[in-house]
Amino acid sequence: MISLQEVSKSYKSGEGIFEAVQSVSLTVREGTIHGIIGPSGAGKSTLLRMMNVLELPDQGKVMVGGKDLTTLPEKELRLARRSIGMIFQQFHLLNNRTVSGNVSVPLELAGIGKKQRKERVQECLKFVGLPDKARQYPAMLSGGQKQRVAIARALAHRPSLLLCDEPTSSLDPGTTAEILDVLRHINKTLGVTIVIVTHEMDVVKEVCHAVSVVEQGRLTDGFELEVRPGKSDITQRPSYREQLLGKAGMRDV
Amino acid sequence: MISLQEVSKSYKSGEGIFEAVQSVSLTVREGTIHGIIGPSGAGKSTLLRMMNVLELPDQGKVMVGGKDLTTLPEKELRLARRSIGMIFQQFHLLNNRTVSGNVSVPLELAGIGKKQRKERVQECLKFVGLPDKARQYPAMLSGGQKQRVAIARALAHRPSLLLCDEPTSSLDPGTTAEILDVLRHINKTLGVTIVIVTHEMDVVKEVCHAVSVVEQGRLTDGFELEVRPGKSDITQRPSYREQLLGKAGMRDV
Amino acid sequence: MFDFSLMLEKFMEYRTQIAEAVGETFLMVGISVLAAILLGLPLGTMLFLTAKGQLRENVTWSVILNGFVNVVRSFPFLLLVVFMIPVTRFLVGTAIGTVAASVPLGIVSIAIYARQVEQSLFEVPRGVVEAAQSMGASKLGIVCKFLFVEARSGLVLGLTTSTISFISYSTVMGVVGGGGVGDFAIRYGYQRFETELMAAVIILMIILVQLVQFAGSMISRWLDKR
Amino acid sequence: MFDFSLMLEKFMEYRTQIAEAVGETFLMVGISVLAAILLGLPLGTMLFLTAKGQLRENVTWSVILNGFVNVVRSFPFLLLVVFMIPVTRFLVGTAIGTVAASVPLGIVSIAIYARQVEQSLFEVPRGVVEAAQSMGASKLGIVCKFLFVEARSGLVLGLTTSTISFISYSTVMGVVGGGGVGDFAIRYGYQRFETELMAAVIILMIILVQLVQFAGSMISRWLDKR
Amino acid sequence: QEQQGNAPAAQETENKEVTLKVATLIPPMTEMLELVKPLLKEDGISLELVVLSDNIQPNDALANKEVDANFFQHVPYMNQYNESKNSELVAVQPVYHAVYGAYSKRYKNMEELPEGATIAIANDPSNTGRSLVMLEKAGIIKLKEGVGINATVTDITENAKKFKFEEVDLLMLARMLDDADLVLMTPAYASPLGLTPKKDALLTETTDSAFAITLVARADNQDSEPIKKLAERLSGPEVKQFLETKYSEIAIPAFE
Ligand SMILES: Nc1ncnc2c1ncn2[C@@H]1O[C@H](COP(=O)(O)OP(=O)(O)OP(=O)(O)O)[C@@H](O)[C@H]1O
Ligand SMILES: Nc1ncnc2c1ncn2[C@@H]1O[C@H](COP(=O)(O)OP(=O)(O)OP(=O)(O)O)[C@@H](O)[C@H]1O
Ligand SMILES: [Mg+2]
Ligand SMILES: [Mg+2]
Repeated sequence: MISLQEVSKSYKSGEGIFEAVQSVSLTVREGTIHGIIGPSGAGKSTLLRMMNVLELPDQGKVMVGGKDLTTLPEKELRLARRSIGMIFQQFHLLNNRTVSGNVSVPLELAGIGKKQRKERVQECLKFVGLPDKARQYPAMLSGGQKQRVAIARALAHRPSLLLCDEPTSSLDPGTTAEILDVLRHINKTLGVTIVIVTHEMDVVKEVCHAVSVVEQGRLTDGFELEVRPGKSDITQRPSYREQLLGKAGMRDV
Repeated sequence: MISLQEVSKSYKSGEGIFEAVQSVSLTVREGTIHGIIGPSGAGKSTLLRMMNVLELPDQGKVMVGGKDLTTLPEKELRLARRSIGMIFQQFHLLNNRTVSGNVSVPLELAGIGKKQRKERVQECLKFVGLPDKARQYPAMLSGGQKQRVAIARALAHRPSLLLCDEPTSSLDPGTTAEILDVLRHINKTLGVTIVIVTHEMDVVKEVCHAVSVVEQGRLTDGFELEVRPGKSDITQRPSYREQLLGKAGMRDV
Repeated sequence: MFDFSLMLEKFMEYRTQIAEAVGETFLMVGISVLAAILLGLPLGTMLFLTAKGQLRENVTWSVILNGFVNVVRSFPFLLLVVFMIPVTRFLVGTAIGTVAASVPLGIVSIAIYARQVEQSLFEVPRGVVEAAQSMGASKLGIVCKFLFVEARSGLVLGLTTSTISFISYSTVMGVVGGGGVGDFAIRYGYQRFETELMAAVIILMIILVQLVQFAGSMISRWLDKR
Repeated sequence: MFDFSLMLEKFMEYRTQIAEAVGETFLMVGISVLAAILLGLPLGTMLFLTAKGQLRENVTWSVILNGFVNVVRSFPFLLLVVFMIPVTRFLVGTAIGTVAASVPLGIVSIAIYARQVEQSLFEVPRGVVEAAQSMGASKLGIVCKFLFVEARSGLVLGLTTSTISFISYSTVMGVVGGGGVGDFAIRYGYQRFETELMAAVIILMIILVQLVQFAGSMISRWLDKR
Repeated sequence: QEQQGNAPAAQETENKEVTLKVATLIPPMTEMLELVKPLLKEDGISLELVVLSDNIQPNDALANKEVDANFFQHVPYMNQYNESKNSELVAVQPVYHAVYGAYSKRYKNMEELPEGATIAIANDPSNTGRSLVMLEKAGIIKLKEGVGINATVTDITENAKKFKFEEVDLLMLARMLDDADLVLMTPAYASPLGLTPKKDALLTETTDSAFAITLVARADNQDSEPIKKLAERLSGPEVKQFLETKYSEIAIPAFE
């Protein structure tokens, strides 16, 4: 599905050139969930943003679905991007649109009719557990709720490739598990390829088929993981107390 | 140190009133690290923001260091806030100031001389592992780096109380461990009281002396935790591969 | 300072002329606001898009469009009115009267509002544009569905400030017989030394400007959900 | 359309007068820019701070300050100049000449820039103010160390646009003998039908405005690190 | 009227030279003042022109003693001002007649003007009045009894051919020839278009007109030496010669 070939990216700043990504080659197989992990500032986000050429690499090729996005004419690039969903690390929601307005945007761009749009928006908001916040504005949401709106927005137009930059960083374990279930579900039933940048090892263990490790702008490791049995049973999640103390609680405060 | 007494907060929105925090009473003992956990949208951030009355509760008292902040005159409130550091969930950095400029702001407000300021800024940036980004602007930083600048800024003026809203949400396990070490260190040696909102159970297990659980705007549980032995040995952290696969790796990709 | 009953008396005495002048002002300013929205908004958007580091960075167009705006704004307004007489005559058939006066006024309005638009768009966070691009939005889509949405409160405030400028500019349209409240105040009040009448008319203008500003601020605040 | 060599010739013929006019324009616009920064900036900041939902929300002051700005902007500029003659005479000892002309121009400048400042401050994200408050910053600290820092590129762009407005307003200061380039163009070029001279002077004004806009845009872009 | 730091009228300088400030508007007035400047120098008077671009301010400035005299208006206009502002401006010396004329691009004489034709006149009170009075004298319209120079368009009582009046700025009149059927203006504005009252006007003012452009001062300084000198120079042979050579068609000396 995706094949980065020797991509590099450097930034000029006052004190010289900073090489954020240095000739990384990476393949994401169609239909898999691929994790990208590594320390803070390693270049994970930069790498992910190259996969839909939001960040144009200084050199190297970005092959997605057989096309080199770096050389694609603008119009075709736009079309290609329509089938790629993206969840940004900082969400990038539209503050002047309601939650449902935000989720609806990619559908409007795809020219989908009002009624269908409304249905799909509701559906996506249900996926992320926010159907009751549909008419709120982002400023009224908690951090995790904003993140979930961003997820719903990325799912709305049924992309065939989903790029997620730390999609569960603001979510508690319970909500994280729910979101991961959604991702696993669309991956399994619809064959959506998913790339997840994350620093939560549990997330990687839970859903990823393969992992790439990025450190200081270089790809330092890459391996496959055993696929998990499937849907985790949310109803049986231990309580916070149990998670922290085991079955037997301690002194109360 | 902190004692919230029956605080409540509700928001008016188009569809009626939303009760974000409902008569929560909570005590944070001086010199402890106190965790606040709970699902997304539970009211954790709102609760934390009440502790320096950035969010004025609709009712209830906010006692910090023996004073009720809700009734303090503006000038005294300002002084009280000077000894409270805060790390925001969305960082709230100044985009038009460099990294060191950001960390320096609370020192400037406290009227500290230029030379001392410079030293302290360098020191704080070292704490969070960003000494080489001092002259960059926030827009040039990765998500985790921004978060670490926010942490450095909150530490700069040596607060006696530190309010942290998911301070490690964008950090990888290694960096998280480092930051937690810093927090543990200032807690132990300087006696700084720390409140941490988080959804990472590992963070709670690692540093918290006590935990409050918030769900749907209510305090649903609260308990103490056994204190950990201390500084984790970072140099011996397992590699990403080991964390995910155990000592023996699997097929490479 | 002023005798209010005398002011009222004068006002009543001249009420038909004042009503006519108010109508002229509304016509001139109305046309200008329309021109600002229909042409100033796109022009300002183009100024923004073609600027350095923006979506459609293009030095040539940037220079041309900036040039146009700067040239219009450089002209002493009176001379612009004169320079434009042939254009005005071509467009509306005559160079005298309220409608004719609206032509140069409209041109200035376009230039003034375009700058405000440009400035408001510069305030939109970059992330918004990135989100738009990641969804494969066309340039037009980015502008309409993202930039305008996020900048809307600024766009409205800018239009408010601009409209008040248009009212201010319209007061000198007496030179080509444009009329209007400001011209009325100058001609009847100032030149004929009817101080009370002038004061009354100026109070009318103050009310008008207050209303515009108040409405603009309200709408802007209401549109701002950030 | 124009004969450039003739223009140049005329320009050279009148160069001392033109130089003098340029000096007058610089003086008037310079004083206005100074007034805008020294008084318009604080006024605009107060407009922002006292507005609904802001840091120093205060209906009374908000109404008073908005009232002042709106009243100044409501006056047909010519009448403002006339109205202010006693004030001008009190401040600078005379009501005629370039320095005297700077007084009403300065007042209008303050009002115009205040609105731009208000608008720019509205664009600063709320989180910035929250961060400032959490650090126990005083109101003045919030304004100087946070709001102005984050709004600075907008403040500069606003000052640029305003300065060009001041240049434009200065062209009518001939009424009280203010002189300046615009007045020169009107007087010599328009009234005496020295079309080439007028064109030459207008080109001078265009260059001046272009320079102001270019410098303003550059500085603004350079200050913008978002 | 309160005076604050007001420059005293004719100021004595060190070398006994007197500065005389005179407010004025446009050529040929400015040119005539420039012409007498060196002449006054010989009399020990330094003439300073204060060029304004509005026809109230020169009188305001004179009344407020910011200038010592002005030179831009005719006596009826001055009287209008005095009446309204209770000031004591006085005519010192009439200098030249500028004969108002009615010009047209489309028609050769008044009879050709069709019904409903547009007539452009100046929009400032004195010139509006002057234009209307001129039309009344020519029998084209009738005005309300006794309004005279104060006439406005609303004072027209009879308008047989239903002419439409458009009031535009003085400065705009010349440009209105293309738009209006008839334009009434002074020679100062007509001459740049190559139009002179004698040759081209369909209608002119009667020459005994009271509208001679006059040097005006205040009651308190009209008899001062410098003002007298200025009046003398403005009605001197140099000015006469200047008018006759450069403005023969449009400005007729109003002195012997
Ligand atoms: N201005 C507001 N208007 C309306 N509702 C609000 C507003 N601010 C917060 N809320 C609501 O209050 C609730 C609590 O928000 P809060 O930010 O405290 O959650 P949180 O526990 O920090 O969640 P997260 O872990 O996702 O950050 C949310 O459901 C949110 O929608
Ligand atoms: N515009 C820029 N100018 C200069 N340096 C930049 C710029 N953008 C990114 N960088 C640098 O590139 C490096 C990689 O950034 P990136 O955002 O890809 O990191 P990351 O792996 O996503 O980190 P995190 O986990 O903290 O989000 C960082 O060190 C950052 O400072
Ligand atoms: Mg990142
Ligand atoms: Mg939160």
